[in-house]
Amino acid sequence: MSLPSFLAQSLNGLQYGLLLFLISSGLTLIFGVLGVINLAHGSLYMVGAYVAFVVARATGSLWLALPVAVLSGIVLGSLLERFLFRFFYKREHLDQVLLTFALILLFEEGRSLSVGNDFYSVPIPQALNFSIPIVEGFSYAAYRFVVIGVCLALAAALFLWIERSKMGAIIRAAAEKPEMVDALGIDPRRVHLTVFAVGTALALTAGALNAPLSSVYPNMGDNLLIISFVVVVIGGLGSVTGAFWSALLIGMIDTMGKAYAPAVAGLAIYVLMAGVLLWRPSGLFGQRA
Amino acid sequence: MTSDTRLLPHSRNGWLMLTAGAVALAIAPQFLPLYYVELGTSALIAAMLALSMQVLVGATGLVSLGHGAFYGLAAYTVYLVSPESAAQPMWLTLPLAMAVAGLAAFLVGLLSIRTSGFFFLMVTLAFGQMIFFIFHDTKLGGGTDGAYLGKPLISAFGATFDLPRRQRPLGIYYVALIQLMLMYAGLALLLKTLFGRALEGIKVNEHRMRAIGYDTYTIKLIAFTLAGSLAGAAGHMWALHRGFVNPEIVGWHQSAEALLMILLGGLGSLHGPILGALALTGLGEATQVLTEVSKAPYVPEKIAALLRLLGERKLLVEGLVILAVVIMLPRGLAGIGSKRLDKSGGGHA
Amino acid sequence: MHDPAAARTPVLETRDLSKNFGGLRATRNVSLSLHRNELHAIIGPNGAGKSTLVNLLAGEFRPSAGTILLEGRDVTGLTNWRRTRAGIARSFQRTNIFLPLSARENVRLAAQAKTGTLASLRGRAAGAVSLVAAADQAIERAGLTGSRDRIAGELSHGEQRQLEIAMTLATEPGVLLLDEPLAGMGQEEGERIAALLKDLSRDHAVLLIEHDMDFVFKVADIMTVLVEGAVLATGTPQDVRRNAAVQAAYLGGHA
Amino acid sequence: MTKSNGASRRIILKGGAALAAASTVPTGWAIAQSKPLKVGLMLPYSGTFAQLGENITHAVEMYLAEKGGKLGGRDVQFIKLDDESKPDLGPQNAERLVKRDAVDVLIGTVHSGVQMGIHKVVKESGTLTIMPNAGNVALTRDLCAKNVFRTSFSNWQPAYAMGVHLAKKGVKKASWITWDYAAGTESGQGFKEGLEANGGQFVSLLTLKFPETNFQPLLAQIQGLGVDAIGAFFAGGGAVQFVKDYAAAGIKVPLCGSGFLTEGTLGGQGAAADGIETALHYGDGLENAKNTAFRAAFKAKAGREADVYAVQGYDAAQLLAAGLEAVKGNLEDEKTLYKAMESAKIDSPRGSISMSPSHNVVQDIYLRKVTAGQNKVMSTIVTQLADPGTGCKI
Repeated sequence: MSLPSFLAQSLNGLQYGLLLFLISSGLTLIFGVLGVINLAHGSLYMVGAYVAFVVARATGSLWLALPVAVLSGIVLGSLLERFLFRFFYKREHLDQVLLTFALILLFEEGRSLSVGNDFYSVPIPQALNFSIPIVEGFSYAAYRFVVIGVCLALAAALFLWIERSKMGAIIRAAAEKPEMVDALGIDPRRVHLTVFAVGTALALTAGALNAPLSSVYPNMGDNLLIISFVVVVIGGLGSVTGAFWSALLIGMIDTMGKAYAPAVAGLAIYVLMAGVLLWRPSGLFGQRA
Repeated sequence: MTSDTRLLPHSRNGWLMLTAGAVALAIAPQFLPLYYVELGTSALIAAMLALSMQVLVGATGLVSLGHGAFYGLAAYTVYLVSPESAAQPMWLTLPLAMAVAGLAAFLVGLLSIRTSGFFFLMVTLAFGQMIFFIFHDTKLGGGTDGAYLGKPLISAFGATFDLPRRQRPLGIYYVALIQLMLMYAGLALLLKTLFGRALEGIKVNEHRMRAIGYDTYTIKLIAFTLAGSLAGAAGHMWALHRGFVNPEIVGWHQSAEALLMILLGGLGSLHGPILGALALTGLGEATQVLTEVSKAPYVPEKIAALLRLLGERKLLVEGLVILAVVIMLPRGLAGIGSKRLDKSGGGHA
Repeated sequence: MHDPAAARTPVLETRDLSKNFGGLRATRNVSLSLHRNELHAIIGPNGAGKSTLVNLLAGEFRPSAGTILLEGRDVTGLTNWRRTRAGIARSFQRTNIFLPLSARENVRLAAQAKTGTLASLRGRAAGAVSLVAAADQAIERAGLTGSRDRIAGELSHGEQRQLEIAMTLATEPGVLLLDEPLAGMGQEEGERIAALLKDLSRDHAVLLIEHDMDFVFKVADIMTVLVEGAVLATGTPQDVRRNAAVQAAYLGGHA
Repeated sequence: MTKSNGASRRIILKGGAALAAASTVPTGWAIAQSKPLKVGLMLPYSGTFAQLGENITHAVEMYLAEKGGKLGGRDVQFIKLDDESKPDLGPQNAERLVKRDAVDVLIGTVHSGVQMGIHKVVKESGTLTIMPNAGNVALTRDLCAKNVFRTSFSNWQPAYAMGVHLAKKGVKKASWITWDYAAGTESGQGFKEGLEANGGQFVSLLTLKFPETNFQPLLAQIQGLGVDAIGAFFAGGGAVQFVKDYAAAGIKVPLCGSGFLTEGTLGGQGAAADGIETALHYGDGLENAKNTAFRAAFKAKAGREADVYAVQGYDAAQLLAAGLEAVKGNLEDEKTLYKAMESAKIDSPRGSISMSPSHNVVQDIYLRKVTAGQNKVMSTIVTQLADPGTGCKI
């Protein structure tokens, strides 16, 4: 292992970790505040990627695709919350599992009916279609730096919102004690709607942002769903800070594993999760078990 | 008296219906083409897996996503001891598969039962995926494409039960059916013991169980191990039925599917998972029927187009059915027809 | 009144028991003795660490320092269910019962706990006549016989509190830890519970946590005042009532 | 960017000719003759491999039409089944065709895990089966069966030829990069054998989990390997992504691979694929009369250009026809049937092909180079290359 290649791998790990953060922060918020285990979160990521693809194909501009994905996320999240999830908060967790499982199937079929089953690549915007050499014999696509930048900016905005706004205070309280939402004098329905919409928008944004790097294909959210749950669990349910550090940790471990110990790379994150949970049963930043 | 568990039928009529169902399953193959018999065997195996999972989900309140791994592990155990060239007798492979699955469940349980709720779900998922990677990423079990094995011989007490080639699927069907019935009966007896009551107590309020002096860790570990070895019986049956193992049968999707069957069938009864398994298998077949129906001459073109669409879209139908069940039948399929009970479910007092 | 004779061995004793949560010292060097045939009440303002103390005694929390002795045996390291089997039973401040089960089934489960995990695999629930008898006895003592076949979730609040006590009794404990058994009860129900507690203290060591001062002074044999996790005073109700420190810190109006 | 053809996704029965209503009561062999031959097409019609399944289907139907709707004198009825590329459903789907629909012949499939399930079922039932794509080597090696044939390739074949080509060109050291699944590692093995047999050195096998597309951790290592060339096996969308990422990473080591790396993916790969050398049994600009006619006919039927999958499907139908004609449609005469198929010399759009003793296709492997958006055939690396077929006993 040489130092330059290690640096290059670290950059890979960082970028992957930040992407995981965008997905898992929404997951952890929705779980923390609404108590819903949303298995369809990976499908939301998939929807975001396809939105980017469809918009970019129609208009030729990925720059337009990103805001469209964010808006679609807010709208989709609000609709789902208002007309479906709202009626399931008081139901058992397992009913929510069943509901969101059904949603996975419906999202996938909807995607198949409307866009088809083929693998599509999404072109990187022309202005960014170049590479920056970072070490001898290995360059980094400029767009990847953009992804890193946007992810960091979104993370910062999310932290500000949660740490500084009144809604954020409620969200933090609710992540520790869900009963708190009712006690803090804001219409809980508004809190639920907002959190669900934001979480959904984050997932769609992640999908759209990553589409030029991952391409779009059926069931593309499946793998990320599981790994995002791992991130959420290691970070601690409901903790956005926890999700951030745990996403970076997983991104690094997964990347380094693939690079330097491919035989055990698949196992590494699961071993890590089992280890963390046996050591700290409520995750690294978790408040409740 | 209130000593009967609520997972079993509460009335004589309930038991009668259950018996009628068992009889129907027993005689059905006599009237069905061979292919449907084999499909039936698949459904019975799925039912065994779901039933074994009900020990955790419905009886103890433990939701595991690693359960399918024990099922797959058992099938791979059969592969390892019963190669294609040298099939072994079932009296050897079945106990062995169950023992290996049970042992694995015991070890996984030792560590994971310390956690609870969603964390338990994730830890069991992690351990299940570790088992998956053993078979997916190493040469131990034939790698990603899977491998063939010698279907265990149906034999006991020195006598081998063999049928002419065409009849063999029938024999396998009955082996699966008998195992499913034994599993149901055994679990019914278990639930009627004091231990069964303790499981129910844990499901309802584990914290209180500890406070009144129950060693809930050991109780849950026993249930987890037992469920794992029963899943092993189901996995063994898959190997016996298919003669083929593939890493997919170890993956977490198996657990998710079994959970789906339980939820569809109903959490509140021991026979719910069996209903769920049969329904879900039937659903896959039903979509094919839709395609057939759409071709009938008297069907209006618009309806035919809709039927064709649904017939081609198995997952769409599955998704819509599940959505309908979760919205309209909060107690699962097993809840249909039984009197509406209040949330406390005290109909048997 | 009754004198806590130092000569008798306490049923339950704590020595310098402390519990820290992060920087918060919830329990500080608490030394207590509980005796059979004695109702020992713990009083103190909100946040004085009363519930923490019960949780320490019941094995719910692990103490940061100090020891707990049951009949002279060190039980500090035992987990909650082992303590219950050893003879320390507790009720909860917030009702904690098996809501979907009948009252009788709740108590029967408690009576069954002693059977042991492996033995329970052999015993048919329907045939466990002795457990049902034990349960009915506890229910009777808690005064709940009339409602024993009703679903716990449908009982009135007062009945649920009685059920809590019946469940603790069914584990056949030597020590009863009762965490605010009166919480949310009316006057009349309170009277009934007072009589019950008196009755229970005849054959158990009872530790009672209660907010209602009138009630406490009526039923307690011994009182301990906790303030900020530490023992401010211990003694008979009269002693405590006269204690200047207690008056200054807490009792005020009751003097 | 590939384009889907939505309309062709339907799974419907399309008989070569309408089932003649039985007016008389024929007996014995005559019944078999008057009944149409049922051919099951178990292929992916949904999911990632849907287009491969469609192209194979088009080609099979096209050949039948050329033959006037009859093979070996019998009408043909197709029964299509979407296998969804799900290996755990493989055995059940195969049984659906073999047992419920009682097909006489099964053509399928694309995914090698699913093929394992089919193989298990047809080995037991004895149903004549032709593999139009899946390349797992074991099926024509130690797991081979007398009733199972393959008209596509074994994973070993193209990669072996690539290894041969590199070594002959003077490459000393090379590594292989692929998904960690059977097709990937088997092709890696072929590459290694081809390279080492001609004096090259195989350095390492780099893998990532199928079907992940986060190639960055692998790409960042390549410079440190000290190799003269990198060979790769990826297919479909993964191949598009890999080639683009490889180019974006600015790696100086030249990339080559098994032909699937640039097959049907050039539209998505664009300039990133320029100059990549691959080895495959088919390519663009292959000049023979058969190929020209085939491509024109395929375009007319399917509305898009033919590809290697279409060729493989077309040859599956040709091989079936060779067998059926020898027995005049009577599948009961297995001995003659298999003998005819084993010894068939088929004029394929890819050149002439035949069957190896283990029932795998014997074919020329071409060197292709990506030039102006095409996989231009440059030369033949190995003529009539046969898979070793190790361990096969038929």
